[in-house]
Amino acid sequence: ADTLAAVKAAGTMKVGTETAFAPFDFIDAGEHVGLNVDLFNEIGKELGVKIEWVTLPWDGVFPALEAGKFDVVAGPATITKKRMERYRFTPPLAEATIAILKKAGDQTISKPEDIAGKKIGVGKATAQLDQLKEFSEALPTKVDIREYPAFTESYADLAAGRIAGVANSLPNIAFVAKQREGTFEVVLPPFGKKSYFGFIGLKDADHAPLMDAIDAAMLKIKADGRMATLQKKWFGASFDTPDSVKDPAF
Amino acid sequence: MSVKLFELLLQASIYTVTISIVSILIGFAIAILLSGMLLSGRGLFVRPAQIFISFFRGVPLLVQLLLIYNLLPVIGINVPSIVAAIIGLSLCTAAYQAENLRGGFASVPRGLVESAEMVGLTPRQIFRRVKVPIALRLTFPALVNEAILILKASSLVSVVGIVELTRMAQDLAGSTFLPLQLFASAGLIYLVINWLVALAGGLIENRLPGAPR
Amino acid sequence: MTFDINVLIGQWPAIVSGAGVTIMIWILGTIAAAVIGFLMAVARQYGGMLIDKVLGAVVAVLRGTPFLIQIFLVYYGGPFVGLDLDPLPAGLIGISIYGAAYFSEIFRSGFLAVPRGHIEAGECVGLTQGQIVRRILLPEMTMLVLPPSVNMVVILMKETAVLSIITVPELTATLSAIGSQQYAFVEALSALALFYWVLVEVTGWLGNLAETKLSRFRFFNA
Amino acid sequence: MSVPAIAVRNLVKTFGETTVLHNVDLAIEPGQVSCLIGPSGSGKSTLLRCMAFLEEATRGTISINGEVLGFTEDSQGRRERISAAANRAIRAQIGMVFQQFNLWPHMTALGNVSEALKAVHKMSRKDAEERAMAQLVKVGLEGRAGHYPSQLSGGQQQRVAIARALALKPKIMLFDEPTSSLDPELTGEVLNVMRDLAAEGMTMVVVSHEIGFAATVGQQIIFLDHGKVLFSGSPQEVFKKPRNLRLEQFLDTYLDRGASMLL
Amino acid sequence: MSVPAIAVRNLVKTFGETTVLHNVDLAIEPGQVSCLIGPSGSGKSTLLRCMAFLEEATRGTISINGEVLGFTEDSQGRRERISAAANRAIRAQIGMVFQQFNLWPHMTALGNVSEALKAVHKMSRKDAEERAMAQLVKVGLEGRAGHYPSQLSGGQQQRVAIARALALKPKIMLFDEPTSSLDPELTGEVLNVMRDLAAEGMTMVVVSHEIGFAATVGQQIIFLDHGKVLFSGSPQEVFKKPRNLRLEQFLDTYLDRGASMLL
Ligand SMILES: Nc1ncnc2c1ncn2[C@@H]1O[C@H](COP(=O)(O)OP(=O)(O)OP(=O)(O)O)[C@@H](O)[C@H]1O
Ligand SMILES: Nc1ncnc2c1ncn2[C@@H]1O[C@H](COP(=O)(O)OP(=O)(O)OP(=O)(O)O)[C@@H](O)[C@H]1O
Ligand SMILES: [Mg+2]
Ligand SMILES: [Mg+2]
Repeated sequence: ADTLAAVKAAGTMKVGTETAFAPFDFIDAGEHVGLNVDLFNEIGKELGVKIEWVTLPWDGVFPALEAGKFDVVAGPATITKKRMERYRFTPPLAEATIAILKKAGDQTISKPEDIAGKKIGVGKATAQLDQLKEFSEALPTKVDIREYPAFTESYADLAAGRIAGVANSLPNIAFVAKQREGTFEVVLPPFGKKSYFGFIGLKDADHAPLMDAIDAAMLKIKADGRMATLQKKWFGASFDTPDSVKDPAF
Repeated sequence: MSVKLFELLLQASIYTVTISIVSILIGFAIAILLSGMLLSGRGLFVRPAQIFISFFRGVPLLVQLLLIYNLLPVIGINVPSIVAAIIGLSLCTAAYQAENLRGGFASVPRGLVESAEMVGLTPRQIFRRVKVPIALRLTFPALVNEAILILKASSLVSVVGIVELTRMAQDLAGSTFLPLQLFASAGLIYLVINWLVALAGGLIENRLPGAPR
Repeated sequence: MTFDINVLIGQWPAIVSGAGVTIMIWILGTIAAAVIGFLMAVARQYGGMLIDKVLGAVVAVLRGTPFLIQIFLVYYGGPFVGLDLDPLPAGLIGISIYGAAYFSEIFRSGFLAVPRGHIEAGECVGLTQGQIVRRILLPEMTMLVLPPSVNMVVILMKETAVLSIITVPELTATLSAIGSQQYAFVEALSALALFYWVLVEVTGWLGNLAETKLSRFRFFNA
Repeated sequence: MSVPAIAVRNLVKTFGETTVLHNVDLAIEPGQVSCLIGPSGSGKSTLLRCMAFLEEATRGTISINGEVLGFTEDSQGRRERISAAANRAIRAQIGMVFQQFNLWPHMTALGNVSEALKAVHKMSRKDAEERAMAQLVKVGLEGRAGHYPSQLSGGQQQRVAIARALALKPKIMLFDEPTSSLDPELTGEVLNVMRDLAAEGMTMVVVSHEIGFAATVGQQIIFLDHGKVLFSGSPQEVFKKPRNLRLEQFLDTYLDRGASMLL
Repeated sequence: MSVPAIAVRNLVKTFGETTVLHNVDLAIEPGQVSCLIGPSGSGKSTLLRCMAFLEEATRGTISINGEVLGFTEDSQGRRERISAAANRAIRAQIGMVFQQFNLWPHMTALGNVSEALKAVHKMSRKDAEERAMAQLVKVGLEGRAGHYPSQLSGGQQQRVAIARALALKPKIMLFDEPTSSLDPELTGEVLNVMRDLAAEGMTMVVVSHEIGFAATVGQQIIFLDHGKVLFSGSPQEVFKKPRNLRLEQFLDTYLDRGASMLL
């Protein structure tokens, strides 16, 4: 069945996500807020439907997507080659290029290359891990890479002093540093190849019209400047993102 | 950490408590049935009960929940999150409680069953009126234990979209980046809930009439 | 629904190593938990009021809070109070202590179920307290504590999955990493379920075997 | 001759290798008090339990008022099990008082006595409790109706057990060592209750070490030794002129022990 | 006068609010058989258990052959606990047979009797089992050595319990109703065993409801009522001319019951 038709008929589009991915999706004072919430509201307006959120831990998101519990996944996720084999990505909504978060006042790291030989945390099985590995190869002494099940734990270990920094996408760590000013600090500039965040949907024929419609809506939102406004609101700066990613760097 | 965050945790813990309590009660009813099947001595009843216990004790609860939540819709039953959570927890705790009860039934003094046979009670009446109350008395501490385990295991129902205590702590840690404070607070709330459960268990246990010698 | 088993087959070395870590932590942790739990039960029984109260409070905290939260606080909070453990030892110690709290309660209920008179008979023929514990209490409570102990062994096995949060490379961490790298969540979870289910079946089978072998410790009430 | 209340025919009971009852043949006459005596381990409890079909005999049959209980056996020794419902119906004529009382710990004295009236006889709660209370009054326990077994003394528990059995108005009562753990004063109380029953014409089989009771109340004495019935007859035959050497020897030790100070 | 085998001095025992033993003073003479009689709940078992330090007395002392067991007490009433090892050494002189037998259910009859020989006396398995077997033969249970308690009749269990205590060759034996589950014949046998022991100079304290037994075997009769020693003296004094009203009353119920057929 055509999912787009079903969504329009129902008047609501269900969006699945995890609410522990600030600043895209998070809980602030008990409310689900973030870039995704604002952006999907705009997409909903374009499609003429209301948005209904389903929040799950990341483990449960994809089985539920396949089971039809919702129509699309917000997330977002870094667009990678392997992931594109299984799922369909929307146009990018933010840059995912990697940068370093360090402890506030740490004089030993002032530019990305300073992490050579140091212990750096990164999320296990993430696109950021691949980027960090590639960057590390190019340094005189390799980075001592520590993998964490989720970034929350790597930030905890950075605070505890077990590691010297965390490598993650710039939008995420910029938010962390803002939240815990005086504890953490971002090391600029970002490094490595450019990569981008996209929303995720199913590749099958049933979902193609819906995904096409979302793509079109997002490009429209980007073209008329609403996207840049939202990026400013949540990241403090806007990004220059391509209209689509056909051949990701990783 | 602000008072607001603690309030959010407390609100989330309402899910933890209600889902757990409902599941434990439903699970108990199923467990009685299962242990009765196990003890019936008839293959027709014993095998299915064994398979049930093997599955629900063997497969991680997380996977059970995902199956109930995501597979039932495939065969046309669309279960809301809260129902999926309660079904999952109930079936899982039923498997564990059935094993506990089996031990309790095996410990009912044989003479008490014989005296029931002598006054003419049917096997079913003996089960309901003699064995169940005595086995319950014998296994009550184990049942309270199971209740505490389920209260803690209920954190897994977040996988079907319910933001209970642990999930709320994780979500809040994901935006405030204060995981130690949030987890310590969540731990404290669990401790208080479980302490109350143990306290209530102790009170009920003392009210249960007559322990067998 | 997408289901591509090759995703997993390609990663078999990582999976085998994850399974190995899980089994190692599970077995060592369970043995340590049972031994520590037994000693705690003995200490509570014979160590006097104060030890009983203190250990009772420790057990209440360990049983009253989720393992996930305990291990997170100890591992990530530890360095702030000068306790800096590596993931593997932290995980092993964590499982052992968490399990010990439960085992101590199982053994304690076992002790209480042994009729006082049997202990007194031992005292009267001059057995020492150690001999009474070893030769009378332990064998007499065997059948009573066996089923809850098997339950506990199963529960501890599943708790090892929590150790992924402190970066222990056990099977759940390994498989969910494979899952999220390639977005093959269904495959990863299926493999995980199958693995734990097999381990639980083996445990249950060993438990039944033990019940049969030890059935001479099953006493029929007159 | 009338149909015996209990007819034991050629009964054999083995536990694994050990044979505990050897081809026991017995007829318990209705309306009489029969006492089962014999040394420890001779099989008294086992025989009583077989009579109530709490123990499955290995061979032989038990009939209650002419109806076969448990297993039928044909001339070739083929045994066939009787349906559970039929067994329950036959067993309804028998009441048993256990050595350990076996009261249900989760019910009060009144609950213990009224339970079967409600569950088996389908009496209303009110009627059942009225009848149970009447029975408790009979054994002098009206003041303890609301007590749980753990709150009753040994003698009181014993009397509740008797009341529980009697409330069902059985035709036959079986007692297994009803006084072994009671002190002389309590023993007296229990024996009085039994004497009253005997006077009302109840058929009773009593396993007892209390030879005094056997002598005064028993109308038939059955002496069991090593799983065999060595003697069965009236108290006069037993105590005045025992003609069985083994029985004589058994009784001698008793007279030896107790008589000297009483005489 | 010689040192008493057991000296009980001013013993008080309370459970919570209830005082069960009131200032009991007693001297058990070595090589004699002393019988403790009294109604149910009078404190007989409690007194015996205090003598074996299975129960901690609230006040007062117990001495075994002149050595204080459990707690010393000075003139100000300050009590001090004696070391566990010292208590064990003193207690090694005492053997006890419990009312409930307290056999270990996971060991055979032979295992129950040989356990302490192996564990305490460090005898080899073979020697221990030989001596245990000899003891089982003495109580007539050679054929049941391999049985577990659940496979033994009541009387057989009781005899295993006696054998277990005797195998350690204690100087003093405490019996709590040793014959309650025995038939008259076996009671006689057990009595003979006890007579032999007495002849060998064993000191014995026997709690018994069997007044006949007390009368014929006891050399000292102690009558306990409501936790007080109301009478202590020779059997002749007790049974021929009891001068204590309560004692007379207690004995009456017994005579009532058993005498009719013996006379
Ligand atoms: N489950 C069993 N397995 C093996 N032997 C058994 C079992 N139950 C009873 N026996 C044996 O059967 C015999 C008869 O036992 P029973 O209990 O009938 O004796 P009894 O006459 O009632 O003795 P007592 O007066 O001591 O109660 C005993 O020798 C006992 O050892
Ligand atoms: N743990 C206890 N708590 C409270 N009261 C107790 C306890 N143990 C015994 N008693 C009471 O102490 C009194 C004496 O008990 P004991 O067992 O010594 O009596 P006994 O003379 O041996 O009686 P019997 O002949 O019935 O065995 C009884 O009234 C009993 O209820
Ligand atoms: Mg018997
Ligand atoms: Mg007593």
